[in-house]
Amino acid sequence: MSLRDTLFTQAEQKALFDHTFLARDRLEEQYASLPHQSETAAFGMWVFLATEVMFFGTLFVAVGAYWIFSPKTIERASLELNWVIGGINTVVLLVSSLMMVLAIHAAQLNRQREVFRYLVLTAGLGIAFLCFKALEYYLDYRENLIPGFKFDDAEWIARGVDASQLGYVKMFLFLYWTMTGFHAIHVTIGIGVVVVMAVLTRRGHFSAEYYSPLDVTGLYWHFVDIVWIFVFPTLYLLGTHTL
Amino acid sequence: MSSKITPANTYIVVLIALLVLTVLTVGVSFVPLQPIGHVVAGLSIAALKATLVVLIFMHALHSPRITWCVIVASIAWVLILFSLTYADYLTRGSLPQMPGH
Amino acid sequence: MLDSAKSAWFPPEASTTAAHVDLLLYFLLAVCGSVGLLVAFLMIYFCIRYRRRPGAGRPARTHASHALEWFWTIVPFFIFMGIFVWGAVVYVDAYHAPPDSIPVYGIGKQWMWKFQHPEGQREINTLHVPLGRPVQVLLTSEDVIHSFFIPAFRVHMDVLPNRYTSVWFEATKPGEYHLFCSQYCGTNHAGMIGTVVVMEQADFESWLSLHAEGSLALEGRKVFLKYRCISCHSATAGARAPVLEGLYGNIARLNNGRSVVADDAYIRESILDPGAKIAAGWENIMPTFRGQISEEEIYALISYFRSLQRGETPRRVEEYPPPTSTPPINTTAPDSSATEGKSTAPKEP
Amino acid sequence: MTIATLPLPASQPVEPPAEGSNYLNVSYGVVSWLLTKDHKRIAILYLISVTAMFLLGGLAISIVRLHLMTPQGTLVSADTYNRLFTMHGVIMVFFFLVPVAPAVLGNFCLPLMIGAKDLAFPRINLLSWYLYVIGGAWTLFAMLTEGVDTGWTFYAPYSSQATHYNVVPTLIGLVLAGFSSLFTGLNFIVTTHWLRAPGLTWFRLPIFVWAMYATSFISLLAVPVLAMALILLMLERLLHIGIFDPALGGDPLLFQHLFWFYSHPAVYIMILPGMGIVSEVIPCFARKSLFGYTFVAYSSLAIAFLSFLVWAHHMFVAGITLYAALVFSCLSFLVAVPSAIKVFNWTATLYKGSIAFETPMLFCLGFVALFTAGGLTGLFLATLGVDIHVHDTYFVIAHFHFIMVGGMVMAYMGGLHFWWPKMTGRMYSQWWSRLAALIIFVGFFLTFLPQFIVGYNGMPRRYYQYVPEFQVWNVLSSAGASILAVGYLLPLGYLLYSLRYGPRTGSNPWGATGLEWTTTSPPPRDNFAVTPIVVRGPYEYDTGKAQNEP
Repeated sequence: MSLRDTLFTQAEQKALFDHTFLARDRLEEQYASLPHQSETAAFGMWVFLATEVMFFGTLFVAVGAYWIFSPKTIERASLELNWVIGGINTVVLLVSSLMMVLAIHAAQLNRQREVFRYLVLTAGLGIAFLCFKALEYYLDYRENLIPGFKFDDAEWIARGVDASQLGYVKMFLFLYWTMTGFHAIHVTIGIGVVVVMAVLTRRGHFSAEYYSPLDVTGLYWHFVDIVWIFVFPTLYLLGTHTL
Repeated sequence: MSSKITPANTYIVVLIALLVLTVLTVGVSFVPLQPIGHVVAGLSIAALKATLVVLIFMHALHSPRITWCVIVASIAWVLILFSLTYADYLTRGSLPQMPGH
Repeated sequence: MLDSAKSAWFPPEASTTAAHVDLLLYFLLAVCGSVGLLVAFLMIYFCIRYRRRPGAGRPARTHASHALEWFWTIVPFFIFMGIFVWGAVVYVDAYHAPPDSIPVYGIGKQWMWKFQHPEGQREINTLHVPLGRPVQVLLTSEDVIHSFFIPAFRVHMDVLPNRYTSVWFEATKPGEYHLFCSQYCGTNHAGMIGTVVVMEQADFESWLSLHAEGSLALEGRKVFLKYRCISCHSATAGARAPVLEGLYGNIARLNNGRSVVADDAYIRESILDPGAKIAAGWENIMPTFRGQISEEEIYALISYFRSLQRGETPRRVEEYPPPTSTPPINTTAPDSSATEGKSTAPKEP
Repeated sequence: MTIATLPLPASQPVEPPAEGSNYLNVSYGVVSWLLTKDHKRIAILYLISVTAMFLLGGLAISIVRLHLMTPQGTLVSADTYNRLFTMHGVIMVFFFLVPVAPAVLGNFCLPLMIGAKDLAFPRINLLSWYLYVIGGAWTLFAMLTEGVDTGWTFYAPYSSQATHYNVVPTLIGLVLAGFSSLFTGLNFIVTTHWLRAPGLTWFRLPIFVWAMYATSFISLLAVPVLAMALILLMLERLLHIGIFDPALGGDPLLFQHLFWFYSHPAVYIMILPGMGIVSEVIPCFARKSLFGYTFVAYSSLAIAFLSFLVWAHHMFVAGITLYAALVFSCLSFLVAVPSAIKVFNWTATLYKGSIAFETPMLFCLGFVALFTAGGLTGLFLATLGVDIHVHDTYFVIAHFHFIMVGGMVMAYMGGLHFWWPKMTGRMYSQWWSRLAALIIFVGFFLTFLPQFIVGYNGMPRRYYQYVPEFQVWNVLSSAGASILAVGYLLPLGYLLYSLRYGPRTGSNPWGATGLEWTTTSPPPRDNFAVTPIVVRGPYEYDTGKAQNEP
């Protein structure tokens, strides 16, 4: 018996839950109908994603600017990133996107158990992504790829980077951390929302007529995937790899 | 929310295409190219993948026209940010900083 | 008493650029003033003529005419494009220093201006310039962004750390003028002001020779020896780096097949970021001098390379004492003399 | 939409069923305000917080102007002066000018104007206010403990390395405030698209709604870039690794590019709502339909679009290349065209009207005059050849104060006086309010005209001391500022007085068209008892068929 169950009765829990931010199963007063509300919500998410495009776009502009200044150095720095884990993570996120879209597909067909299962898979793959990311960060730490904390100028000079160009290496790595860091934050938020959606599904909040929160969550999840689709070549694949 | 339901098989086919493109983009990174070649190849394949995700997974194909406007606007504005910032960077050093130039 | 106190309405017009800027300003004042007055007049006239009178009925509808709308869309557009072109012409002119400009080397730091003249004069917060000769001030900063602003000359340029920017002007009136820092740079930003002294040519010449200990180029030669540049950039056979004679202002070919003009920024970059652009036919073996060499010393080196002609590279014996006489300074554009030197002397400092 | 079930026609004012119940008295208590989802109450919350910020920013600049009475500047120390003008700039730009019109007037009027019961996402609307308040608290904390001395532009590397003041908390506050305006914009865009009343087609929308739409559009696409730039700056300052400081190998111009990518469009975030307000008020008091409605509507969108293409005109002498400067100057002139269209159309609206000089009209006529002056001087700055002289001088200060204070604050005042009876159900003193409009207009000219002259004479901005020949203009400017201060304090008095003692007004004191005037004053919680159906354009003043003529 969990702490929550000792504190609140089932009815109280239900009442509390219905007042939470995400439990919007009712029609709000400003809308004419449920489809109207759903379409508006989806449009709102699209507009929000447009702002996210600009948010991440800024980081890509910065990478591009320094690539223009010193393409060879940035290329050399890119080769040191762990493209294998980056590639695995690309696959993980793509598959999780499929799971998400299958969850919505199931919702459209009113197969609530399937919805739940696919949402759990989505969240699970998201967590797998974060685990791989953590592993990659750990390896980066071991390989002295953290400018300002664990970074060895001599190593890079030995790799053929001119001492005067080390600034570009550090800036590229700084942008790598910022970019993947912000992306990981987005994934974490996404996992949280997907888990909430799974719980709501379990509680029978959705139907074939109304699954707008699922739809909106899906848009967000796919967007996070798209960001990674661009992050991957921009950070990991700038140079010529050799086996 | 689209009223039209896409068959689940479509999604699986799209995923396979996305995975193939991922393998392709990694493969290209083993081909010795100029720096610009890697950038162009990587970003083109990424754009292709993103298009698939937006159109099929995000149901943009069956979305109202106004959603398309949002998509186009966000792409256009990122391009504005890029092109006009690089209008400065790409022309750096093109004029010598000395008398007579 | 400063000259600029003469008129409270307009600053003194003391350079050739100032005349161009002011002419453009008068034009803009005339155009914008008449449009502004027209709008103001119409608004006041309408407000009086069509004020609400007691018992008046509802006004009749005025149908907007598309022709009128297009008229006041397209006419301003063409006027604006005209202003743009004129402004661009003035700007481009202010951007390109004439070939015979005298170089002055300026450094901004919190919160002072430092200047070096090719003849060796150094000044702080004062800048002496001759009348009627174009002067190009090369600018860089030792800390944050500053901005070099002489209102009487209508010139203005941000001064950036780790980079060169430049302004040029030709003074037309002797006198003393303000030099301001106009980009906020910290506590004493408002105190980072100086004086520009415009002197007659003869006075300027005598001022130049007044306190100078030796030319900037000579000092650059000392720097060149001090940092052992000569051990690689020597004129002997088997040198490990290109000889730098006749380099300044000419085309330098690079090992990536491109070529650049060897200007001030290129020389500075080659000292601090030697790997960025490597002269054709040479290896990238030069260490960076970032953090070791000061901006003043780089200026001295630039001045030295500017004056360095064929056969003037010191001998490689490092104990060889520098000559006591000042090497000749080539203040005109080093163009025709170096055509043959160019092919044999691509550079890498 | 449930069009078929609604009674036709709905052009008559519909009284709510429970007489006297409105959004103000529907519930009481602090919690009912702090947890409200009602867009009208959130607008009032914004009104209070924005006014507080305005007074703080005004206080800072009062000390600055007092200090500048003498060339030696002995009132406060150099560091204090630098922190004061930064406080003025940061607060006025990010916590007053950007949110004021959308968050106060837009929040209140937009749903009313389009016949909606609320915004699309009321919770996100409340979240916006909380973000604003928390962001404001961070910034005030930074300002009131050590202060910040970077200027509101935060140029690297000064802000990232050199200064030893409280930059990071300020930046956190600004990022939060940025997201506040982003979410407001998101709400407005979605609401305008999806919650319009039946029959309210795009070309029946009031220009204020068009302006809000364009403003929101800019917020949405520009704020994220600023947020990311400021976050990168913050990281650089905290970790001493980053991408802007030349000492680390970075390019300080990259920060300027990203900063102005937001901050130039932000100028239009500030001024577009003002243009919208004026387009409401002038037709109402001239009893004419707005001249060239479609041109004015499209010009709002054109401004929103073009405002993104011109940012580097703030950087003509910052070290961008000649080519970039030419491109940006040319584009900068383009954005002047739609602004000119608007001015000409407002003037033409007066033609053959029946003009009454009520307070909102006085403010808005003042707006047109000052905005025209500000806009025309903007041409000087877009002109490359003149900008190389006046860049970063008081000429620039005067120019953008003409646009933002002369333009936006005048328009905001006009809008506040126009909709005050709707918001509170009370009317303020006409005599005092007209006096305030006059004082602000005169005080404004006296404050900022001398700054054009002293700017062209070469006085740089952000100088705590200056050369003696500039003194006469600075004294004039400071004198004008004291008049301006009186003008801004007056409304605080008579508007607050009107809350208790002002006469009650009917639903439509100005005889205005527009859906917001068809409901009671103050409006009921759900805005309209019955969803209105729109059958006409927004400004049918002159055809005898106004939607709601008393």
